[in-house]
Amino acid sequence: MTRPRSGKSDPAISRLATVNDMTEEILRLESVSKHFPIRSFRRFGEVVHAMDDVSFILGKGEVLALVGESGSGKTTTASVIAQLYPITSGVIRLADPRSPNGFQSVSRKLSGKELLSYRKRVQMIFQDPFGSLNPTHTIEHILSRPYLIHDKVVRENEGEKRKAALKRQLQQLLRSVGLEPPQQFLDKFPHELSGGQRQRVNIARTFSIEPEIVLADEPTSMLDVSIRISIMNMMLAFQEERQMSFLYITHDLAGARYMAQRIVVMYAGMIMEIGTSDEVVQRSAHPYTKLLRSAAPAPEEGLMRKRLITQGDIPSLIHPPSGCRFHPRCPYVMAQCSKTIPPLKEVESGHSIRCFL
Amino acid sequence: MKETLPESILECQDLVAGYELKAGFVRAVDGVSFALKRGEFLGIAGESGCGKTTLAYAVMRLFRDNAKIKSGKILFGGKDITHAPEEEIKKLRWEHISMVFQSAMNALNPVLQIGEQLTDGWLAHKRGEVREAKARALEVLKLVDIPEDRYNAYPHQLSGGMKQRVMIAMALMLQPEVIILDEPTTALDVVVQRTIIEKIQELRKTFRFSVIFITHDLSLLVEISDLLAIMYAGKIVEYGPASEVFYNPVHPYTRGLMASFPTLSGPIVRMGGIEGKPPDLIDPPSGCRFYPRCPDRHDGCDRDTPPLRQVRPGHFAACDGE
Amino acid sequence: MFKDIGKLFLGNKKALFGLLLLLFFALVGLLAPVIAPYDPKSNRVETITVLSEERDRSRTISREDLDPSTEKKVYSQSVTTTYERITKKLPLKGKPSSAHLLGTTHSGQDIFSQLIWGTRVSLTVGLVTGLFTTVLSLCLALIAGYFGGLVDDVISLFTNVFLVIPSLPLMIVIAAYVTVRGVIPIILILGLTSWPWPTRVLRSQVVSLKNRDFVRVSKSLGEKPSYVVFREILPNMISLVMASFFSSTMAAIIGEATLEFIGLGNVSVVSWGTMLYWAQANGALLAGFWWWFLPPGICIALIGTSFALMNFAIDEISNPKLRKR
Amino acid sequence: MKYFFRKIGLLLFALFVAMTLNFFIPRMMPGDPARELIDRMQGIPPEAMESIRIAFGLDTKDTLIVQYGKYLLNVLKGELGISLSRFPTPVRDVLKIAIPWTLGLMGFATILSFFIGTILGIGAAWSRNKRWATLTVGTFIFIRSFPYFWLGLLFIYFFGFRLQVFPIGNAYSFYVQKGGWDYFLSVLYHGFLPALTITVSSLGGWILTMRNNMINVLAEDYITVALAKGLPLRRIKNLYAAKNAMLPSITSFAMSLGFVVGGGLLTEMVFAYPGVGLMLWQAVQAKDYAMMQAIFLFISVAVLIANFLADLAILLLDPRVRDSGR
Repeated sequence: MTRPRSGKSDPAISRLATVNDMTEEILRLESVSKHFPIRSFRRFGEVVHAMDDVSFILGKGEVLALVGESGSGKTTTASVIAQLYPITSGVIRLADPRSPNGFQSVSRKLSGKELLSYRKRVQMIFQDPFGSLNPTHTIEHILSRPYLIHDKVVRENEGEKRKAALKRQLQQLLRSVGLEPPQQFLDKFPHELSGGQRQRVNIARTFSIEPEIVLADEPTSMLDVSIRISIMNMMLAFQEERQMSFLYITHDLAGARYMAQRIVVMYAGMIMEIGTSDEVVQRSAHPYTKLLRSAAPAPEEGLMRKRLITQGDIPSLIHPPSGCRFHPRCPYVMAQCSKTIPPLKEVESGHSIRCFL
Repeated sequence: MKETLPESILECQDLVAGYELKAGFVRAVDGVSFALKRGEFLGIAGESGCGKTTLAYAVMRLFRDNAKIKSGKILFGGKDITHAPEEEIKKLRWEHISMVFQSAMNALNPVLQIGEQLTDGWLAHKRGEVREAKARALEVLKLVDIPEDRYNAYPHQLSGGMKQRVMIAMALMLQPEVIILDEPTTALDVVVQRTIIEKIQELRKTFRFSVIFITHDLSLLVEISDLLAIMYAGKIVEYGPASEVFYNPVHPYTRGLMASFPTLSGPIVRMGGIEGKPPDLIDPPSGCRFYPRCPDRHDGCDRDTPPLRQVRPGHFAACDGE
Repeated sequence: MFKDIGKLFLGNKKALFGLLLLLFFALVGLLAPVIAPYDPKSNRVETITVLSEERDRSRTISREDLDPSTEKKVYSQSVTTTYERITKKLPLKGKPSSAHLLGTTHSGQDIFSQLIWGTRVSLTVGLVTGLFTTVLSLCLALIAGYFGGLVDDVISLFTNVFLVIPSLPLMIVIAAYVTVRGVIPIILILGLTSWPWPTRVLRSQVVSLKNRDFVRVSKSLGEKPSYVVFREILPNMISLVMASFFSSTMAAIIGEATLEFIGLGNVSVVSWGTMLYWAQANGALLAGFWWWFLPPGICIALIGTSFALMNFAIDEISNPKLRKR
Repeated sequence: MKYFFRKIGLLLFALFVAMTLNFFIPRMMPGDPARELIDRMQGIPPEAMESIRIAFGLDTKDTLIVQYGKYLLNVLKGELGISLSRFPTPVRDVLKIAIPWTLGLMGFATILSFFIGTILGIGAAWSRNKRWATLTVGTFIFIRSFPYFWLGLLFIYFFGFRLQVFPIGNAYSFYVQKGGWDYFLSVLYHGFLPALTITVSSLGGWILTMRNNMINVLAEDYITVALAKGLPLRRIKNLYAAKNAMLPSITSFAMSLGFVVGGGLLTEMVFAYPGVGLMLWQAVQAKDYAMMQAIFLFISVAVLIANFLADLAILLLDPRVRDSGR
């Protein structure tokens, strides 16, 4: 196991080489929508349009970043893929070699065995390192659960007891996320760890199942800037080593570029732009991406840059703007923008935007 | 920077402040000195728990409960206010130094209208009548691009970005010489964050007040500050003109911070960040406090506390390494 | 976690004092037969004295008396004893004296003994009712909070409604209809009228815990609902469950005293409530017999205070803002 | 507005539940106490028997549902049956005499203790490291643990019996003419001890609630902002801290009202104060079931309405509720 700091190959750079030779797809969303009904008598029948017509493909071994501000629907996207809620319409296809047509289609809420085997393949990392560990359990207990639920305790030899085998695996796991010496961490409670350490435990728990797809929902946004990069490196190292597919959700365009081969930009529940990281960041085509790009701090580009100016806030998702959802804030707004929703069109090969421009 | 410059409006000299706990005194701010000139923009960066918020509260003398200033001096306009009586401080606050707090969500009283919260400070400082107060409030709301009709709104009727702009308007009410901004944009989205920062810059240029901007996100500060101070474990470890600190960082901690945020342009470079966690401030390590995490440490780092030394004109760093 | 709570609890002066107070009363209740000098229900004291004893009138050794294990010979002595049995009636409405620390009742029972025995009944009723109420409301809260939806709506609606229907008059009406008088009906009545408040408090915590990330994580890891409820959610509610157990118990002790004072309990049971009932019924107050009605009230208040202090401590432990700084 | 309608809905539903309970409790009990009562009343004149039957809805051939419907209708019309202990006076007429006393005594005492408790709670939180604050809170926690009726007994003993400065029963002196200044003074004089009992017993609860809310609010950022603005401390205490701390306190005022009213009933019993509480006690002693149930219904209605008013007060005080209808 390579630790992030000592890494022989540099995952961030090596992934640049693999940008376009995406071989197999593992997950595909086909115009998936998620509407949350409002539980209120007066507003009966109204819904929150958290996700509308979202389609994208995740390749095997690929890191795909989902970028957007709060309320853009990025967390909802991860949650529906993780089967935390059923989707409203559309279909989620997960590659499945055992199935006759090569994939498993999910359009309703799974349950029982089906759900368990789905979850074995798709796992989520949550944003809040403080909230995602149960304060009443020890790290040992927390980390041993995935092994017990998914029956992953492996005995080295006949003589080894199950308990000892589990302990050995846990120690190995902690070492792999850089929490050393492991014995010291096993008996601790979450509140005795720092934010960064907790997030490492979280990530370790997710990886222990060895899922094929990891949905990471802003895993570093609540951490100090100085710790973020090492967590990002660690996830990359894992991903690289096990060839997992990664959906990396963030609001930070620079972080997305660092992690991912391709970027999906979402706004108010819809995909605005999708393309390779460099295309999206360096040659942003959608006005919203341009706005994000110009708002992000980038000291390396010189001090006091000229910015794109917009006004207004993120729109209500109960009554989303007609036509393009970005039109009320768009500096290049045209007449047709408020009437019809622009389709996702390709500007270059593999680079599409939802804009009339 | 020990010598007092005549035009410096706010100055801290060897300030020690923190919290009295059962386990001992937490030296959250430990020997901090800086001088802020009129109209200057000082950025203070450091990870959470480095004492930057305590520093802001100490300067405002806003300590409650077990927090206190242990030693050192705070000078405002050349006058020592470290132990000035509460009545005097009360007059100083808001009139001369105001502050924008971290969480705009909780910084506004939910049951009072925006207008009332804007005017009550003004009235408390006896600047005039209610009618004039309202006129002034509408004026500052306009400065931060908030429509007049929001004067009678309650905080929950505003979005996060608007609340933060109201807080800035509130800080501007009495035209103070210094405004302290404590992580004013942390909870906000990138686009809103940018709007707020641009607004602050614009207002500063118009009204020539000084700003102390505190954040953990160094990448923000570099673009907007004149002066940059990097804080670690209660101490300022590097201090100097922003571009100087950014292009020629000296302290290993500063360099670590610089290597902590990926860039938007240029080749994707593998970065290291900073491993480990900050020390316990009740019982800090001897010598340089960054020593346990420092990649360039050498013998002696754990013995002597390196003083701030000038590496280039106006650029100081507390490290004796190369 | 349990250890931590325990440590914090014992480290808190208020909690410790409350706990000691409760333990004191529990001990009194447990040792009532030893401590109480008289039978609390009887106004007679029987003393048996030996008038004369004649020893060695006969001496027998029989086969049956041989101890089989040791095979030693056991001798039995025959003693003829002459007793005198004196049945003394206790004074009626006696003032406190060295023989009767708190005097006697109108029919001559020892009040101090009643107080000791009353501790047993009052404390038991309180604790059992507290437990019953807490378990009932915890179940409702977990069901409503965890499953949500219609179940939650229905349970919440009824909780809110019963919360505002005054419970004491309801208790009185129910108790008046119950033809069986005794401790168990009282426990049931108290339990069935006091569930809404703890249910509401516990439910809102279940809901907030359910939306915490660690619960979502454990669901997405594939944990079963029973594990999520009992191992993820429940352990985080210990302090609140404890708090509602303490308040329910405290309310039950006062409630029991109240019902009995009105005469809706079994007045022949000796408890603090019935003591007050008899004191009131016999005009102890207007005769100035403070020793009859003051002590039961003070005991109730002391137990109440002990629970209040423990609750206060739990508040401080779970909400650091309330701690003294 | 949504909030308002929701509260109205809750009020009506709660009333319905109270009436339903009232109907079903006697019918669900083992041993059928109502029937037992009829048996017990064998000696009375047949017309009286008849009216009891009618009052209870017993002895009719109607199904339970029809009986229930008739009962609801009767209650809505204000027909509460006939009092057994004061036969043949209708329960309604007996209640009419008692209600003003209870409303007066309890309304006054509750509002008084809520205000004093809230003010003390604000003070106790504001200067919580001071000795007097700790002492006040501690004292009232102890007092709160006494049953209301016992505290009443204590007051009677000391002020009525020992010191003989206050009367120990009734709501006014029989020697004064009704109406007029003397009568008013006499009412105040007689009401003092019961009111004191209710106030003192319930004070602890309000102090504690308000103190805890206030301490939570004092830790909020907007308090720090207010301090930073250099506002006068009085303004911070009242408009920034107390006003916010009041909101949950009013909600719990509504919740605890039922409890206080219960305590108030007991206080009336102890002081032989001619209100609803004493009447309830007499009804219990006399097994006057119609009376008991009518009193339960009346108290429920009163508490529900008070609750509703508290909810409206929140509507006035909290702009967030006004807007979102939470």
